[in-house]
Amino acid sequence: MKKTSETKLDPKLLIKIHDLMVRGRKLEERLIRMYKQNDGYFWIGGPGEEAFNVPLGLQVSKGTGLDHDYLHLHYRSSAILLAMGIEPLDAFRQMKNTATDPFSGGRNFSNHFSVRKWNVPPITSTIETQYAVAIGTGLAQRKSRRPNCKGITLVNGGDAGTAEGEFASSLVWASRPNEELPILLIVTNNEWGISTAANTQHGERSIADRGKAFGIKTAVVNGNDVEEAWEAIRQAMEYVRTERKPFLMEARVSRLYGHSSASGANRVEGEADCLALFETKLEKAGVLSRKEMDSIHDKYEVEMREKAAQAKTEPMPDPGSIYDFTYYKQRGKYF
Amino acid sequence: MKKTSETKLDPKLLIKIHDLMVRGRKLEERLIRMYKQNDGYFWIGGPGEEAFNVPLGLQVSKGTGLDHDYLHLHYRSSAILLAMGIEPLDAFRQMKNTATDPFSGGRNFSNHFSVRKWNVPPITSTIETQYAVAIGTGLAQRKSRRPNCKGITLVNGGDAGTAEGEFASSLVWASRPNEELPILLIVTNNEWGISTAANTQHGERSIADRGKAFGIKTAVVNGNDVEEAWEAIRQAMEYVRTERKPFLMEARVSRLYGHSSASGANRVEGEADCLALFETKLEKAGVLSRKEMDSIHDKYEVEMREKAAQAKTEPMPDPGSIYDFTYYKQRGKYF
Amino acid sequence: MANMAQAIRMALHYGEENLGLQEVFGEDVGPPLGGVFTATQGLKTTWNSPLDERGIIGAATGLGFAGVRCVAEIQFCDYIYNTIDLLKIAGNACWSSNGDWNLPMTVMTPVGSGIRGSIYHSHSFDATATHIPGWKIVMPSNPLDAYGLMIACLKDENPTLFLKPKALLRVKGEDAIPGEPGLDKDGEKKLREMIDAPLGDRTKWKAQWPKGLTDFTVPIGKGKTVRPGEHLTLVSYGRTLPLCAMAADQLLKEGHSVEVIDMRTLWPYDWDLISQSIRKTRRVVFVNEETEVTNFGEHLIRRTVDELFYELEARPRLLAGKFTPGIGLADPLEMATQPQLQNILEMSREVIQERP
Amino acid sequence: MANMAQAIRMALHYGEENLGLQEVFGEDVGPPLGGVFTATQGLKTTWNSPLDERGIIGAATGLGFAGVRCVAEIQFCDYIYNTIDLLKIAGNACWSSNGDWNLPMTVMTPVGSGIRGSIYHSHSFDATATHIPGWKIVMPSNPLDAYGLMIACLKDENPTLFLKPKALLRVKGEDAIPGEPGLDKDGEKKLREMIDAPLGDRTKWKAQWPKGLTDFTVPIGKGKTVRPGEHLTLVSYGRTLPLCAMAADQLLKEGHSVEVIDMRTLWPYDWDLISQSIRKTRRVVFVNEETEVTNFGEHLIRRTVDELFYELEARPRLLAGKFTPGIGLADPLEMATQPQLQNILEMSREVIQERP
Ligand SMILES: Cc1ncc(C[n+]2csc(CCOP(=O)(O)OP(=O)(O)O)c2C)c(N)n1
Ligand SMILES: Cc1ncc(C[n+]2csc(CCOP(=O)(O)OP(=O)(O)O)c2C)c(N)n1
Ligand SMILES: [Mg+2]
Ligand SMILES: [Mg+2]
Repeated sequence: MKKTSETKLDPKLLIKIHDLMVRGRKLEERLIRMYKQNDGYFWIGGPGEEAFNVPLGLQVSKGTGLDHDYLHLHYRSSAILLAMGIEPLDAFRQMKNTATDPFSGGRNFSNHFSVRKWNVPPITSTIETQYAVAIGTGLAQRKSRRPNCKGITLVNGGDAGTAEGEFASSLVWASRPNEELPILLIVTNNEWGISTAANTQHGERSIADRGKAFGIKTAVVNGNDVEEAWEAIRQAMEYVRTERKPFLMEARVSRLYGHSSASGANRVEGEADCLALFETKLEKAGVLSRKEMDSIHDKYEVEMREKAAQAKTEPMPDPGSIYDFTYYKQRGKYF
Repeated sequence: MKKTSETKLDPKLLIKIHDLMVRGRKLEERLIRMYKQNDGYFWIGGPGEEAFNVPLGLQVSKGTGLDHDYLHLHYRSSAILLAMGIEPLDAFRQMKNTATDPFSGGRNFSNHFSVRKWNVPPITSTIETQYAVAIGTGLAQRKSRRPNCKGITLVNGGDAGTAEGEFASSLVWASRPNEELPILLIVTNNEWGISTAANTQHGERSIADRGKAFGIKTAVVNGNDVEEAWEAIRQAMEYVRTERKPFLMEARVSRLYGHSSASGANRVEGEADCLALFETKLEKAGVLSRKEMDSIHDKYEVEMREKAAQAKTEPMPDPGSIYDFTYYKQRGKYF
Repeated sequence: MANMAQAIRMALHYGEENLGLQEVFGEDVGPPLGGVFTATQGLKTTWNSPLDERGIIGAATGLGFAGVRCVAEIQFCDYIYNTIDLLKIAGNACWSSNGDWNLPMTVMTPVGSGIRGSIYHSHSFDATATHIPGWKIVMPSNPLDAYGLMIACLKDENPTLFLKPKALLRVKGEDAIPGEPGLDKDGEKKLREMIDAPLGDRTKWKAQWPKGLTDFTVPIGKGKTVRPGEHLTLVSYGRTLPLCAMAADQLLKEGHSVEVIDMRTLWPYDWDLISQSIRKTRRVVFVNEETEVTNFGEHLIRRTVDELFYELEARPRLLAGKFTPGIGLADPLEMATQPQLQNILEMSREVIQERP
Repeated sequence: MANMAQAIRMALHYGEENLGLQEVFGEDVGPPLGGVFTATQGLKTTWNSPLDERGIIGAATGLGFAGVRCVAEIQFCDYIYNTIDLLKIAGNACWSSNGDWNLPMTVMTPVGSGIRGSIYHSHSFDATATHIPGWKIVMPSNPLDAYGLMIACLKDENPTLFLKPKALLRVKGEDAIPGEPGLDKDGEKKLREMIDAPLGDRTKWKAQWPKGLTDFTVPIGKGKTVRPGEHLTLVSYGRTLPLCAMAADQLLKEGHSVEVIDMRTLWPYDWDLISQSIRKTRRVVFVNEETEVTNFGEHLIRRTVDELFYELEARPRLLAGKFTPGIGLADPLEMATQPQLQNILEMSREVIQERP
């Protein structure tokens, strides 16, 4: 296998990305299936964002503490975390809200991850608040205080959410003179906020433009194109990591199964499917054959079916645990 | 008297503006004096903004209801309201928090006006919330709902306050496609937020730039220059009034007595004084002589002294009135 | 019978036609969705706002100042908690201008548990709301009251807050809303066809509003006795109200006569009704699903103690949501956190049987 | 003796040197002002933030996640009301991750009336704060406690909220802070010269911190009996605490022995101390200056009634701020709205004399 003119990245990497994209898609589709089979109360997730999210997850400096990256994510980020190495079984546990769910112990919605060992604070459903919180890890890593810090802060969220004040706050705080913050601000623009079309709400030419007044570097990226996304993320991360300054990236992505289970979680017509596009490209470039790819699909179909089945057998949380961890290490009713 | 090459506006108008500027300055200085003489608990106000605020107040379409302008003001707006016609005595009443204070009945700080008959909702101390509220009167006057509406919405506030989310909200809401709002968004930039210098906080080249991403027309104006301010306001108002679209204007102004009485309310060295600048210009252009201007100063000095003295004689609010007007027209304890 | 979402919709329609309602807006409030709980489908003046709660409350306030009557929605009350300063400002507009301004505006928002909403879609707002002066706050427990309370809000000259118990929005009423088309299954089907947006393409759909809708108003400040009784008073509102009524029915079979009061208005509330009942039964439990510390029910207990202490034969009690940072998603967690029928029965029995 | 602002400053300095405190920030918190109440003058790690309370709370939360210990200030608690959602999120971080994350962060903010702050600089925050699970909330009434409680906050592994009673910030203490230089007038002057920023140009000024400052800690969750008594318990905190103590002294002269408890921590609070006192005196008044409806004192009354009903000899009472949309500026308005010494005396006498 060799790098062809059709592709820019190393074929090994392309295969790895493809593998993760398929696995990520199967994971989401299984979560949806679980919801539809009454094995969970609610689904929301990121099918359609794999071409952007897998390259992102693979390029994160993963670890604990300030010299690694902090990730303030929203509810469409499963492919990022899968690329970083979470176990699909754990995602199913959260969907089934079992006591074994390592992200929230059966307390939170599916795709609301929390991974302390990788600097991923709990995902909150509250739109855009993560952009305010990201300021804080950005401050912790800023050049004026920690000149040799190697980690950066990443935050992502949707297009509609940029109407909230926290998005503006993140631009203001990230660009203070001599106190710039090393944050990669990401907006995944799928042109919808639930049922509301972006073109009825946004007077901006592009959301990324909002960074310009602050002197923040910006880019608009086709999030359906793996290689474009990889390269854009690579450059932006490098800029943030070395310059210790903010970067605002808008990624145009698809919302393949609608907003959430509240709108049915059915496959939507007419949205570009980044996985299909990538597979066409890989096949054309001779990186993978249809047959090879089919067998990858099959493999992960089985994996997800089996792991979801396992999650279903696990115990529910104990009602006596409701007060646990209101405070650190505290258990039981404390007042 | 004739229009000279030194001045662009009609001398009659210049004289009127000068008269109001002096009167406004004397009003603020008397308020400060009252504070210092223990005839009030707190002073905050707008000395130094007269060259911008008087032209603004004179050009407002004053009246009640949607076909007149709504004004969402902050605590440095006395000269706007003086130009519109408020009585200095009433400002002294509020400083002295008498029962006769028509703006708040002795309940609110000085320079926290409220004039329903002129579409001026109560001024709140909470920085920037007026930009959120302005969205509402802007909506009421928008073209898509009221094509023949003649009124527009004005809102003003300081530079530091633009870091709050409501400032961004006002840009977002004012620029929705086909639902643009007829709002003149004003930022009076005095380069300070209390003790905090603007250059430590703002990554923006200019605050007005923040409108550009939204396709909002913008201007940066020398708010210390009466004629420049008059013309800029005139053009912006005309644009908003006829096009029914937002306009973002940043006015560079001075803070002549510091932030408030909390920082002493003493005259600050080194800030340009728009009144002095204007008087030099008027004298040079032969519009008014120093002597004429001195007598105007004297006249208003006397006016303010007398009116402040009167306010001091008036009764305090009745403690039994604390529940009054929790609801419209309600009096006394209601629960 | 209409369900509560339909009732609200009909009241808003009546408001558009007869009470000067001109703007109904919020996130996903307009077409095509008509609200995440369908409460604004088919209306004439709805539109989708930016995803910005602070903008929404500010916009409603400004519309109120402009004299343009509006209903603004916050999609879930969990998302209203970044606007408390603005709600305080709306609540003080009349007072701080010493009566010069008034502010007619209505905010509505779904509250409470019961749909497995987990940490960010299950919280309540009554504790925080009742702590903000200047608002009138209502919360229906059935479609008819929902209709009548919304009409009352639309007529009021002050800021009004309409809390929608989300667990009850799809529940049908027992009492007919004047004007709704027939109260049997056929009537229900007809109503659905008339005013529920169809699945699929909605671009051409228009609601057919029932013709005979009326001015039926539930006055703000008036509660309602929904079960008469002698031995205990249960005071509640919203989701837990029907549970209290069920508990009363069950307890009656056990020989306990329990009076149930639906507050309907949380502020300013019907203290006459509540206090007269407590004077009679001498025992009271306040039930709501808000987190229990600094809870509105604690205010009601304080007032009870203040005014009726020496008439009580048992401790006045509160049954409310547990003081946890969220309501856990898993069934055992939600059940253990939020008051359920069983808890109401148990506490009722305890209070009835309590002897000093 | 140090005043409370100086005490806080010294505790923060101690924290910077010994407890890993790395970021002290907020509006006008850094040089030249060092806080609108001077509580952060001369410190090493202070800086001025943008004028954005939501950013400030978000920043503090992120710093907590990063393990960087911070104290974030909201300039007046009146301006914290747009951040309640963020405070809820900080409060649920540990719980919603089922114990994985913890969040060491401290927010401090001046609260309450007493400086003629009018509508937007006089409100309190204890009602809203105690309704948010996951936080520990403290409020000193004197400089020594302010020092010790701040040290406790800086050591805690959870979100802590430090409420500063603004009327007491310039009041000197009666008890020495270990390490402060001399407790007479001379010592006070010396302390001022050492750690109060001078008038005029401050660019060259550096604080001279007392050398002997210690780890003196007031444990979170521990109240204090500041006056022992037999006939009535007054429970309070913050601005009204010294008034309660003065009332007790006055009442003693009238022959009434009144116990006064300073809660110091609002959540989780010292119920042992409070309940033991009420068991003894059988009469209690809770005093605070927050608006009175859905007030934290009502929670305390609920708990009192729940656990001690049959031991009470008089109604448990609340004395709090009147339920008005603001605190009016004029003297007669503030006096009539907020609890004053006279009101405490009157209610105390009433409760002591109350007979069924
Ligand atoms: C503060 C807040 N307001 C409202 C909601 C309800 N809500 C959940 S997702 C959503 C739309 C988000 O759209 P966008 O930001 O574009 O992200 P997307 O879901 O499209 O990825 C809304 C309104 C919420 N979760 N939080
Ligand atoms: C929401 C809010 N936060 C903080 C304050 C305290 N405060 C009053 S004025 C001010 C500075 C405002 O600066 P700027 O917006 O530039 O207006 P200026 O006073 O300079 O005209 C601050 C922080 C407030 N009033 N409201
Ligand atoms: Mg979107
Ligand atoms: Mg300024």
